[in-house]
Amino acid sequence: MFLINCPYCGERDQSEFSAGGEAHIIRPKQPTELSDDQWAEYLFMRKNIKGVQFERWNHAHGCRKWFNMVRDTSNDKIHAVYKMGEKPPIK
Amino acid sequence: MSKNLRITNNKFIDQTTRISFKFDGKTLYGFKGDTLASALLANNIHLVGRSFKYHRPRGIMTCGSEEPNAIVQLGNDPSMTEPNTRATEIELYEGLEASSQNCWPSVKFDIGAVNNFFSPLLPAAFYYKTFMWPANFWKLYEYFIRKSAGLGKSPTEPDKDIYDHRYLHCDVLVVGGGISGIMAAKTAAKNNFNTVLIDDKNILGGNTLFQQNECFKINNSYSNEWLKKEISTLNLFKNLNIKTRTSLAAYHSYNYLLARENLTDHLDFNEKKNKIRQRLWKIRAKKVIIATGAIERPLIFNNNDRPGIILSSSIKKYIDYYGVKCGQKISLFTNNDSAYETAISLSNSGVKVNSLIDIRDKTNSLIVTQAEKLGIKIHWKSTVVNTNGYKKINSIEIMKLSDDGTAVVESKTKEQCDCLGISGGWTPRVHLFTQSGGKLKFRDEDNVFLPDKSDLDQISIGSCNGDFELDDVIKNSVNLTNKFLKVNNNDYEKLEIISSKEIDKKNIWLLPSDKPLGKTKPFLDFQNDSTANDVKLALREGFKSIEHVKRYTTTGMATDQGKLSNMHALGIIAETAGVKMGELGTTTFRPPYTPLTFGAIVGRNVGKFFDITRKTPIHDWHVENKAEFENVGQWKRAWYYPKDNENMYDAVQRESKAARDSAGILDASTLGKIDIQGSDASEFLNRVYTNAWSKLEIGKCRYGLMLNEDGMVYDDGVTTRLSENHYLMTTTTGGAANVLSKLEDYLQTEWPELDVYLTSVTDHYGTVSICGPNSKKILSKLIPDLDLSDKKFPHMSFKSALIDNIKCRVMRISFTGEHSYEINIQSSYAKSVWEKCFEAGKEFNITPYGTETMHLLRAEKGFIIAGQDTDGTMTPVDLQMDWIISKKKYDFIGKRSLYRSDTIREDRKQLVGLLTENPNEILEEGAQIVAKTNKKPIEMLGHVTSSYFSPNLNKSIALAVVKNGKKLKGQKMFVPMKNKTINVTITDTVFLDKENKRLNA
Amino acid sequence: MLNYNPPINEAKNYSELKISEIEPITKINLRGKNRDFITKIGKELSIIPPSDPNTSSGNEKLNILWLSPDEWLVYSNDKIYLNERNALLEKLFDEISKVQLGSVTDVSDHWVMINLKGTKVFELLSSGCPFNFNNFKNSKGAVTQTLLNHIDVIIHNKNINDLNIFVRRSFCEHLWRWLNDSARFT
Amino acid sequence: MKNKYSIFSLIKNAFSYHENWQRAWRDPEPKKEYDAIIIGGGGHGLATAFYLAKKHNMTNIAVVEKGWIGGGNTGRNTTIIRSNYLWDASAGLYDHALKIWEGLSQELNYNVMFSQRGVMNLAHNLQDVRDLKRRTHANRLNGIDAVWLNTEEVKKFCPIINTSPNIRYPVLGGTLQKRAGTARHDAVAWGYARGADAMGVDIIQNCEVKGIKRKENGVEGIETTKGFIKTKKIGVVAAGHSSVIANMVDLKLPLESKPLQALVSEPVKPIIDTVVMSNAVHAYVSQSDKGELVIGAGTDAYVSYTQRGSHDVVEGTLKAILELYPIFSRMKMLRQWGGIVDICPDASPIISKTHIEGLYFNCGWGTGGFKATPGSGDLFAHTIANDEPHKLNADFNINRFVSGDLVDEHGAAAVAH
Repeated sequence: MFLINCPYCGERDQSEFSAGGEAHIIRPKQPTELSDDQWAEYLFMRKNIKGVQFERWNHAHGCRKWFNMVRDTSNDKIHAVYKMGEKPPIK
Repeated sequence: MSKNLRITNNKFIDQTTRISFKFDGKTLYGFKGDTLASALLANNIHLVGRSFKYHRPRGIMTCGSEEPNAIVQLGNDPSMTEPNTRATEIELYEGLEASSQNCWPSVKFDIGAVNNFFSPLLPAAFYYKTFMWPANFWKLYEYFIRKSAGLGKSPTEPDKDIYDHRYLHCDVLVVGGGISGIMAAKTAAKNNFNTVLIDDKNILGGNTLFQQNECFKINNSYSNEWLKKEISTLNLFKNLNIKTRTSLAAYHSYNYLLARENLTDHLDFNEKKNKIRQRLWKIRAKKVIIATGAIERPLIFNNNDRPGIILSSSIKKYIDYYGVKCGQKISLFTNNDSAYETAISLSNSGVKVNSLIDIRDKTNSLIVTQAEKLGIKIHWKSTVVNTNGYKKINSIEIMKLSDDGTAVVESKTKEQCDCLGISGGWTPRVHLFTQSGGKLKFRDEDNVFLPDKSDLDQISIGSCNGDFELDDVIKNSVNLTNKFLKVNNNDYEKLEIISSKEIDKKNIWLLPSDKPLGKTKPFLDFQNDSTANDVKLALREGFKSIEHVKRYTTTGMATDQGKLSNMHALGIIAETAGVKMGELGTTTFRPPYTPLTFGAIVGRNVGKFFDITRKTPIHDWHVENKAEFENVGQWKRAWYYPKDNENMYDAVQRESKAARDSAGILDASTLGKIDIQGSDASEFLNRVYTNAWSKLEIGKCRYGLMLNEDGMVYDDGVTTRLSENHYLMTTTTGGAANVLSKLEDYLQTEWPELDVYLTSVTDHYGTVSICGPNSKKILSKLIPDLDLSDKKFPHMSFKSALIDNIKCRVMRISFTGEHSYEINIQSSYAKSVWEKCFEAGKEFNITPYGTETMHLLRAEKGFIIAGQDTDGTMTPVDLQMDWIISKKKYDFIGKRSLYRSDTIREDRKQLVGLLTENPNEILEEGAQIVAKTNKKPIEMLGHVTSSYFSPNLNKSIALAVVKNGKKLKGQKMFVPMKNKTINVTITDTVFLDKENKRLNA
Repeated sequence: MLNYNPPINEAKNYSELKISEIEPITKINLRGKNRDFITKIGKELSIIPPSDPNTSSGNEKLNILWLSPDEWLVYSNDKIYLNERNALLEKLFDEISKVQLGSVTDVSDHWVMINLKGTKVFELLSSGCPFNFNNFKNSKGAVTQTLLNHIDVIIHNKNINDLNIFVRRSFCEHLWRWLNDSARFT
Repeated sequence: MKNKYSIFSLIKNAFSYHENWQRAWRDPEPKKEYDAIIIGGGGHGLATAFYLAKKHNMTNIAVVEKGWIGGGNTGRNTTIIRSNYLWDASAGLYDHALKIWEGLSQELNYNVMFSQRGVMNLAHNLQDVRDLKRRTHANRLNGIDAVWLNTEEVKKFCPIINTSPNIRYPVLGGTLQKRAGTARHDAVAWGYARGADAMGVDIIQNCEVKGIKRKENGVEGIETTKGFIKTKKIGVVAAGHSSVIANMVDLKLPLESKPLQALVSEPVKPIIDTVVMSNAVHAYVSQSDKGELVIGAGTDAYVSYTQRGSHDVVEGTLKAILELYPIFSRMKMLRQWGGIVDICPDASPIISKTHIEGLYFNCGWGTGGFKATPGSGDLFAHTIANDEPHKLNADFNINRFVSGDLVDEHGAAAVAH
């Protein structure tokens, strides 16, 4: 069970959160302009990184805010959390 | 109790309180403070079980959680019996009943022992190589294999005990209450850390607790006396929480640990009642100090598994702590100094030590000299090559070792004994450390794996960190703890410590024998009966990885999870394969450290607390009126209201008819309700629904379909425009939470520019839905001053109203096709409003109906239920709801997906109506639909999603999805059932009132 | 007259622990982002909504609990009569929602308030709540949203060993039964 | 030629104290070049190699494995085998596998202990009933032996299930596939390895793939910890690590790798003689021939390659187990572990060519790949050998995520209304 530092509420047990997958996949502003391939890329294709990944989490049972997390998927170590719209603190 | 096996000058157990217990049906006696194992040994009972594969007689081998053999069935009540409990951990209580496992008819005469005779045919993994002929006989072979598998017996009735959970947050968690753990806990507590110290035994102190030996002294006292004083100071600290009988089960990442506290297992039956049996502590510690000690290793030689062969340190504990002699003529076999402590303890208690067989060359450490002084005979550079005695050891055979230790030389001598203590050195308990993700390093000089690197805030101290001698334990534990906690506790700085130092170290993983290996049985895993031969066979057959060998031979996979066997298996693999042990690595230690009761993991979340039950504010009325309930997600919804022994079918027919003929009333409180405010509310709805919202007039309602980004229907519901920038959205019952969370997601992440706020009001409102031609009259009785004319209050509109001065919102919307109203009122008044409606409707025979009737009524109208008529593969077009997709809107969730090459296909599965040729034949929901029945394989075109007998149309109706269904209207199809084929015709989805006349009736 | 049906309407006493459902009080959900919103609320309620996470503000009449950076729960200490509540709601709605400063929603019956009192309250909570109460315990006015026996709750540390727990109405009977079951072993 | 395993070989070897058993497979160094290389020495990869050699005469091939064969999900799953899938494409695929299972011990001369003890799927709400009945009807028409059981029949088939109507989610019925069952997971990997090795396939363990060398539109070979190995055809069967390999050639797959946990109890005498699965009350259980209850838990929602998951998942699963089998409360968890499963959005696998010539992927099996092992190997071998899919795996191509023509076994599961 992770101990997650919600950028708003502070450290909380993982059970209060829900995971939302890879971060920084921006919904295309003009979906109709995209080819089926490009749309599939947005919809389904994922890097699924083994290593440092940027991902979305929601403090679902707390403040209900979505935020981003930098986590190493090879050891589950959380390197940073940051608010939506903020730049990642780590490259 | 054999008097001569108990010494009386023992201070740890209460020899004044005699306890009676039963083993294998025989009444025996022990004392308060005994374990089942110590009491059995005191009764001269060694043989307690049979091994897994060969059914060899097995005895008590240890005194703790690493016990592989003394595994017994506890109790025989079908609900309270417990299989596979370790006799070495069971605290004796009055009336305890235990029995041997895996033997028939008895542990003394076990038919299964014939396997031992056939053992040459049963090498490791023999089962992969046989039982293949004839091919269909595996079922039969397996029947017999299964019968012989397993150890104890599962209970057959539900458990009556209660289990519980507790969360615990602390600064420092110390695991293990031996000497190093106690010093660490005291240091932490003294420095104001909120500290928890846990130990699996019923008393703190570990092995030092009974260490009364001249060779181990602190400040001129025996180490146990010094430690006792330390322990007595612990209760001074209010910030130190001590938990005994608490076993650390799992150490997960982020310093999340699970510990099982045993609260009643040691109590007698009367005291156990109505108490929590076990409590699982879910601990979140800022810092963790592991002080779990070490496990003594056995030695691997021919027939090293007979009852009476016991770990040397356990013999010491039995004599020093329990006052029990494991034998009258004890021999000891060792490769290190610790067996000498046992020899001295035995000698001091008046037990004859035949001799001590030491594989090392003569050594003269303090403790060895001490033992020699006591006149104990020592065979240096010797090994035991065989043991004799079937149900209990009666003699051993000793030979000299060659200089390189690979062979035995000279003549064999036989020595009578009734117990053999074995000591193969020590293995640090690094299990928790590795569970937490820590990496190990290997120390060559004494062949131990030690904690190395960890990402977590933790340390290991004491013998689990590889310090085996008293002075090292104290010095290093203190230093490590101080450094770890960033404190400077100098309490232990000036201790004068006497500690015997081991001078010589020697280890032989597989001791040589005078017989060829194939003729010997040197056991590694005592419970699973795997031998060194098995490991070597695996290597010969090409299984190289330690994990392969483990799985091929099952070494380390028994209920002790290899606590005694893993190191030797690794050693033998390394030796045989010619690789260094440090490079070989270990198998993964998986949680739990010792087997953990399912009940404890689940806690009180059983029975009525298995899952949350959600109830509507009108629930009690449904109960009072004998409703049957349907589970919808976590909600309890009234399903139907049987009258006078009606079955569901009859009740639903009656309810459905009443709703159309006069009036029906439904509790719709479970629908999700989301309050939407903000200047961009309309734009927001445009983006989340497929249809357009900007032009919806204030006071009007509109039905909306919500898609996933993949274009498939996700949810639906009616949304009402309450004012310019204020909407009330309804969702399906099951979709409510997901919809809100999805909408919040879009608002927060994709559209932060939108000025929109969402607030769930699902529970604030109770929703009473009345429908039928008389619903208007009923409502007018309830709210006389509300103008219900079609002009003032048309279909798909809403009004604020007062019922008895309480504000409510009335929507004129319909899911049944009838003239219908939904009254939303704050929950505390919902039941009262329901009752008022019921009262007002009495003259119209208002009939309460449940979800089943609601489903029937809407099916008559061809309205879909998301989740029943859709399954995550249906687009709005598939549902023949093209009209709801706005062509003007640039974008909405899922729009782009509707234009992919597969989603624009015209022959997708589409929602249609179905009528059976025989109007009385009701199709089964889920039944498949085909066009031809003769061609094989039969192509399935779709399936029935909803099906009912419509009392209002007096015929069976169904909704279905059918490939290219839109174009197949009027076509005949078949529904092939198991025993018959039903003829059907594809129709329009609307069966009743296609002109929607009833809405305004 | 319509009957008022409280969901629990009960109080239970245990040794050093009292669990009770509190009579109908007013609860209002507020959402808004900008400074004007905060100022307006402050003006209307004479209490400034707290901007620090996990805290509350209040006076003898009302409390405002922080729920998220743009969301607060207002609740009254005592029963407020319906007319008064409606007036308050209307006023807030007009001053906030209508002028697009944020949202104002009546959630009086969405949430049920259960009061826990006694020295054993935190022991009770620890049997089903992963939240770390070590600091919370000693900070009067602290607020947390977390899970209690898998149910979403808002917990307000009203006073020493005196907590108000808010739970959604449809869950409250289940939670109530669980709290009382837990109390047996606390 | 490999010596045949049988009771006679056991007796013969007993006389020489089992000193003379042959190696089950060689331990070769990689050759410079192979006709094809399979990345991933799990059951699927080894089966692919076996069928490439056996049915397509491709014997100059290698299986490269990062660790030890069968050490990934093959050795970590709960060994359930069934074919009662809803959609025609899935039913075709899994029943193809089931048919191979039925003769696999003989085909491999290795007892994989395929035990057709039946798999029962329980329904706990009305939508479950609809969905399971729908599946049963489809199965019947597809020639798959699944039947619907009412609650009494469920109880009769597995008496220890709590079928009381008073539990939170009562059992409303279930489906039973009698041909379904379990097999010994390790034996599957070892049997295929032994069989493939006998035909000349090189099984190279402790050999991690570090890169894929490209050549125009195709591939030239793989960079490994044991050096560069040349080949024109690469079949990737890396399960949870599929994306790691795909990322080497900048290929994105519709996969997320998540921890899936399982656990066993201590061994007890036979108490449950079938496999019971429940989706709504999430738990599935069987009992191994050793006596351990084998219990499958769920996946966590986040990507992780750590082979560990959250305790909450295990707790939730055991909670469900005790709801359905309250007699197990005093049983003890002996061991728990995790695997990494690669999950496709439609919960169906990918057995497919890619836009890169000579590069094939077999992945996305999610939580249910073990049951497909023989079929997956056979069809993937066909795809690699012929550079085009077999008709049974044609629907499981990567392009379905572009066109939208998913094989949605996910959506086919119940969505509460």
